Amino acid sequence: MSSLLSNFMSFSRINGDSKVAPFVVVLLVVTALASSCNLLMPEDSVFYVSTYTITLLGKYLCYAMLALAVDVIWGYCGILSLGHGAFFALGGYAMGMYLMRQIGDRGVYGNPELPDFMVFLNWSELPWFWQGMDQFWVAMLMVLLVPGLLAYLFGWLAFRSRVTGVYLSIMTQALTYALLLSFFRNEMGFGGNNGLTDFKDILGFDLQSDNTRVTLFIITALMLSGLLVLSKKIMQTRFGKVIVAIRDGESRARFIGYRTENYKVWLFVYSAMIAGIAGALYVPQVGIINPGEFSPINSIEIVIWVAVGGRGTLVGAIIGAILVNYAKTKFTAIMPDGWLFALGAMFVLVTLYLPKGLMGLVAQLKDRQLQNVNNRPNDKAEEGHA
Amino acid sequence: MSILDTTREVMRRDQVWPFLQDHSQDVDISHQVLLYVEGLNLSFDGFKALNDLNLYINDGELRCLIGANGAGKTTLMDVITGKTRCDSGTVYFGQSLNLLEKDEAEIAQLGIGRKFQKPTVFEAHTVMDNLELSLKSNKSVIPTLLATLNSEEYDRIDHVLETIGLKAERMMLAGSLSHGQKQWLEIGMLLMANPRLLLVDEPVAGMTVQEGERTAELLTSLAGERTVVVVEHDMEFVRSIARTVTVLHQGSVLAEGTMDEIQNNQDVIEVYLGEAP
Amino acid sequence: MRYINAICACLLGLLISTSVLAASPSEAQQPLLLELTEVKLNKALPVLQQLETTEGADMLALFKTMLNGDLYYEKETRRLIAALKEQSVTRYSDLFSGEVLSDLSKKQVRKIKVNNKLRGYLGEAIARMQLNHPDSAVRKDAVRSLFSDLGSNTITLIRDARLKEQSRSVQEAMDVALALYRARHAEEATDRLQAIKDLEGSLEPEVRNQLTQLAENDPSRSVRKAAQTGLDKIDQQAEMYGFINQLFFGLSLGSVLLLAAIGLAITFGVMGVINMAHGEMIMLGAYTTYVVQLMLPNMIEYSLWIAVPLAFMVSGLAGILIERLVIRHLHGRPLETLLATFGISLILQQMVRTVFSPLNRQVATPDWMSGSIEINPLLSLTLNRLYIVAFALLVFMILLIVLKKTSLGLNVRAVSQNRDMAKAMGIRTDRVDAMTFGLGSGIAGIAGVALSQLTNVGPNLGQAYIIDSFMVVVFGGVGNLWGTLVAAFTLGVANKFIEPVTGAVLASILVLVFIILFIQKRPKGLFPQKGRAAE
Amino acid sequence: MKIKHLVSGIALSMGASVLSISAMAADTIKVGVLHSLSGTMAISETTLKDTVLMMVEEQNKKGGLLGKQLEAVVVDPASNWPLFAEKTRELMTKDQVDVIFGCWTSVSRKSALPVLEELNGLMFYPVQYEGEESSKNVFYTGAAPNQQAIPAVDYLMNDLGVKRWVLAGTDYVYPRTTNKILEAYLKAKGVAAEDIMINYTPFGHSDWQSIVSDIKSFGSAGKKTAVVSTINGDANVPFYKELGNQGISSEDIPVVAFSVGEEELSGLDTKPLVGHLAAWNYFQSVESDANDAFISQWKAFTGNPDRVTNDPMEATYIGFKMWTQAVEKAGTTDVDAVEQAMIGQETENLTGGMAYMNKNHHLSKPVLIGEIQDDGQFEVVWETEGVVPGDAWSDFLPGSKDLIADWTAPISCGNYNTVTKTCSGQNY
Repeated sequence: MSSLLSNFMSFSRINGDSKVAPFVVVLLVVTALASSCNLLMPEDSVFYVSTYTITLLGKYLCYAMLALAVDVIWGYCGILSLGHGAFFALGGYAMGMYLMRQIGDRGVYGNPELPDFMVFLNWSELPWFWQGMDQFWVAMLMVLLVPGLLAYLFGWLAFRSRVTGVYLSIMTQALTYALLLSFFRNEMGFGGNNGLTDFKDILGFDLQSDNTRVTLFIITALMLSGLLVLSKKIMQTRFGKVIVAIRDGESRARFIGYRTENYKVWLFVYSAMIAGIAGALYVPQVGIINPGEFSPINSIEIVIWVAVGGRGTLVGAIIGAILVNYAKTKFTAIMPDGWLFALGAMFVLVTLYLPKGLMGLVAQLKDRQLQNVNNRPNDKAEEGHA
Repeated sequence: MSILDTTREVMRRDQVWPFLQDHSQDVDISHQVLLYVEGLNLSFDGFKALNDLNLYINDGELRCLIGANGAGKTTLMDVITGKTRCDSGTVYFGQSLNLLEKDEAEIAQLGIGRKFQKPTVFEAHTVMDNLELSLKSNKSVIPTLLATLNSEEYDRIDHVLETIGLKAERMMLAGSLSHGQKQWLEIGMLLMANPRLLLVDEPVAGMTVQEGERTAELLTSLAGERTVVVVEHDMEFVRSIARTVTVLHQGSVLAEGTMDEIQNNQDVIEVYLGEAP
Repeated sequence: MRYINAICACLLGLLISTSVLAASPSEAQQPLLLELTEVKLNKALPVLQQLETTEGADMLALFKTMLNGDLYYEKETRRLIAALKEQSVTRYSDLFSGEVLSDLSKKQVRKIKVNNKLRGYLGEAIARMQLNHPDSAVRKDAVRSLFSDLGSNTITLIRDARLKEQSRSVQEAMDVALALYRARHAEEATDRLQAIKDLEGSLEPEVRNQLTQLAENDPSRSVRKAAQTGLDKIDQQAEMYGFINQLFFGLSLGSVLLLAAIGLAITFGVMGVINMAHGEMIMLGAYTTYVVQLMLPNMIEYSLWIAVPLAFMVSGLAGILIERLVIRHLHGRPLETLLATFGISLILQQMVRTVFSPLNRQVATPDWMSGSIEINPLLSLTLNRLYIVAFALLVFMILLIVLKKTSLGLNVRAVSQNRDMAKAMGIRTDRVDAMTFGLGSGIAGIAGVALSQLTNVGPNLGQAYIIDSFMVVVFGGVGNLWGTLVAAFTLGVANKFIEPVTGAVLASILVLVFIILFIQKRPKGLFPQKGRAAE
Repeated sequence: MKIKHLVSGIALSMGASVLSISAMAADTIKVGVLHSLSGTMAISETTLKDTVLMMVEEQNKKGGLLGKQLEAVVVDPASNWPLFAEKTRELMTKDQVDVIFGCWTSVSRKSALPVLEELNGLMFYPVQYEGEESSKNVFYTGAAPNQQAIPAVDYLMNDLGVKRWVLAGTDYVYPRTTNKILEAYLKAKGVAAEDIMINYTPFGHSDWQSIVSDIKSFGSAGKKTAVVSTINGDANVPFYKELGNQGISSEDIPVVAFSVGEEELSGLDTKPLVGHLAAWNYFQSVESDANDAFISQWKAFTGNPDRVTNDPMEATYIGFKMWTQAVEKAGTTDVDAVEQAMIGQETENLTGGMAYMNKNHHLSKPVLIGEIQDDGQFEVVWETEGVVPGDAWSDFLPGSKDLIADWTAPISCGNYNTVTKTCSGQNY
């Protein structure tokens, strides 16, 4: 753990004043504390963090990763995808299939080959797309490939024929809606409405033991930090600058000689893969994946997390995701019906009065301070990405 | 031909196989003409924007396009740069390169730079980055991902900053520049790519007189090693730079010649200067 | 039996008067009637049969009342009572004397129950009694409803009636009945052949079934052959009518899509505003219908006509409000608008949930909209669908006229084409925007009224249609009403022709995928706007 | 730096929330209620939440349980299936409830199940479902397919002489399984394959034109035809409307539904439905003292004289009663003790007769067939002689015909294979 921390410290030195480094540090510290409090502290201790909280945090971090994925394309390239839930879910399904196969003959029907839902829909043998999913590495490959490929296909079609802006958003929504419908179908062989559930263990570790949960949680945190740093780095390369350039003046970028569609496609694929990873980490922690994840509403909700946090600032997206979901958990507990009102209001108010999200606010406040001190060398450069 | 011969043919040492040749052909200007525009037609539902337009630009010349609004000046540039596809006609860059079958990016990489009517720079980027992005370099994804500025590129940027006089603002966000400065930055971005052909759309719009003059100087200085086509309404400016002037009217060339010839040309007087002396 | 319902529906009014005509109970039937009030549900059938045989047509009023479930009896006197339900209040009257018993309360009476078995029997019995009904249409339906079970006594009844029968159509129906009977029971093959010949040209399902039976297992070869040929003829026709039917289904689905999408075609197409709350505008319209029916329980027949303008106003105002409060502040930021309006849609849904429970609300279908018109036994078009197709086209036309002819339309088009210019011309663009948005939303409201007749009126009503309507508009080409029209009907028909092959679920998926691919090919839809305006 | 504050703020507040819970004392018996109060399922589930609250209140009036007051803990899984797992964990670990009443859809139950088995909780599931499950930690007080579908088919076959069958359902697990069972059952009864038509539609399907016209032509083949509908909630109204409009009356082609109850009917115009059928274990219209008492109590509790009662409510009622009895018998709320005490519990049905909890955690209940009346109530037209024991594993599915559930020693297994004498996949 500590070695990791020091690593990121050293990174932060390289990375100058980027907001990322301190955030990553805070994130990892919180993770370390939470997990050790869960494992080391006795149940009755004041500092004990319940497994419930751990799984909850783990879920938040997965969502945060998803928000990161959306922010990469929306914040930096101006592509508003209302279908990112689809990539999330696909990644989740890939993982789910692996976990399903891990059950082996411990299913209720004791069938060594077939998952239970196939047995009682009396399917004779495993469909081709389930083959090999019992290999962890295959599954992990699928987690990246399936969302990646879908994103590539869709992006290649859409961006090449210059479907942009609102049209694109609506198309992505149609995409996830179509997937929703098709995964509901039992013929698809993904367990229909019930989806995949009742997982037993992953890589031989019991999914229900606290250790496994904490490990998953830590992995999620590391993954999130890693992807956050990576995305930040990418956005600092010339590639990143081109992406932003495309956002602000696509035709200009073309006239300078950039094949903007290729850039968009690859960024889209990258983002989709992040979403896929998020989904894959989400499933073992919540213990079920079903077509509900494809529903357009979910995908739009992701966008609002990013908007709240402040798009174009990777950290903001993550914070937004965590805040909104935390609010959701608390809110639904207090007044269930109120939640939708709150969420709706959040949509309206943020778009109206907080176009740059919380990070925007933070930046403004910081500017004020700096103005008083009136020296602001690199701050503007930072703004460039905001 | 026997198989042996064929193999021999294939194996000849003094030849490179076609798939090994690099296809970035250079512009063939053996006839001094850089740009051929022939029989161009384009209509937006009914309205004929371009009407059998013919235009030849010699290498290294500085050409002014004038004409009333809707004469098709900007549309012409759109067609040349591949922004809009025309209904019929041909556009050749040099002898060999058919621009109509290429898209914006390719055309740009062939060395045709364009400056828009209203300045379009990447507002969220610093002046520096704006120039860096428009560097003449391999623009495909992976190289761009790994690209870093080497010293000589750095010097090039400096040099251009010099030329457009934005050295002091290099770290400023392009968005916070004044209108004139943006115009300059955009020209600067053109220069970075060091193009063969510059299409400049209303460069002095919204500039002060001094700025205008400097622009004029710059453009004239560019002419020679580069070819420059300028669209402008400001007659003074045109007069100050123009050697040859082409008058467009309702999508086709009305007259062509020096400023004086143009001004004495009857139909021009009728349709253009007549309306707006 | 289905015709019976129709008959009863149209005779509900006559009910009391006929019951007045009914002969007062004779000694013979008294004990039976008494028994009827006591007997258990599953033992009631013999009693009724006995009643029919002893009393015949005199029992018409009794049977009809019973079939409608309006037959009650007074607990102590055990005399039979007809209940006449008028929306909220129920009036009772003596079944035979017809005198109105205003003093009776719900407590003092008990219902005489019916179940499907009895309904079935009552239906036939009534049909038998109505073979001599003054109205020829009723006679015809009576005959046809008897096709399914032609007992010997029924046949004799029909035979007698046939002799007296004047009306051509009824005669035909009766002939079919008789021929059916002969085809089934005649000993001589020749008679059966004759019967088959007589049956030719009739498309009744019963005829088809009879022919199939003959074709399969009739002793005589010739009969089998004849039956087979007859069968083939029917099948050919069936195929054709099946196609027409499917086309109609497609069109009606298309009209629903059109209604849902047309409002969007304005807000999205003309103003370029992505209104995710569009579905909720439809929902508001539907709920308006509900409220109207709640307020005027005795005017269900007219409720829709009252609801249409109201719904337009309600949704329209809501739309204007949204535009004023939110959208105008996000001008030129379409994606933000999308998010904001989505938020609004959430709020509206939740509002409806809190105001009128999360349960679906009941919206009654007026009689003139229920049922179907039967072109022939193989092809019948449901009325509500017909009306909705017509309605959709009407709305479309009106909208077209509004946009083309009125000054509002002129302004709208001006603003949509060049906002700044329009401003310069002194058009108050913000006002126009508000009006346009109001118009679009209002029309969504009207769509809601229509949809309330087809599907649930609930908080999720809007959600079900929002994606479809976006698809339609995008597919048709933004800013082009005709495009929307074509798109809606194309998708509707396509969907309905794929459905039988692939099943409903796959059909909708395929249509979606098709649109996605299509948009890649033609990013601006079927009828794109060309030229500089489009840039 | 701001972010640091934010994050640590979150961390702290979460920590706080955890503490506040774990500080709670256990001087009451906690009853968890896990029903969606928002989202699509709220329509059905809020009713059940209120039912549980009503039962708790009544029990407390009687002086509680084991001398302690009952305390209901209500959470909202918001019709979001993963949330069911999360909220179950919350109830078990944070609130430390002794029993949970909850879930409606199968998927929500399947989502909660692993958590229940991990933390050894106790849940009562009050809705009719597809069977094929029996968990140590769940008691199924709703109907299994053999307590709803099969009796309904028997009734149609024997009393209405139905020869041709349309099995129409929404495309999810409950209809799929039920229809598979019915198909096997019908074939076993000698119904030819061409006399069975199976059709699936998406959730909330609203355009029934073609399907209904298919049914119509399928039904006009001279043989008596009936539709066995496992169509889910919202799709029903358009379906029945279309039936009415295309002139299919209940005498021609009766429709027997398994998920249309009083609650659903209260949401729609019953005119086109009159005469169609539904199979349940309970109807509000059944006349019995227990039922009358229950109905009046319900109306009083909700303060709304128009509120109706329905089958899942009775299932909740029975489940709750049995749980209280079992707790009193076991003298503790300890899950294992209560689980054993539950088996063999008897309590009065609202429709008369006694409900009996079998070894497979399913109830023995009577089955009623009702005809829909124009007042939105059901008229009972048929009922089984005595009670039908719920069957966890259908005998008509090849996969499960050898399986039985028996939670008493020596087997004590939810899916005991009588052939291989093995018990697989238990999560404890």
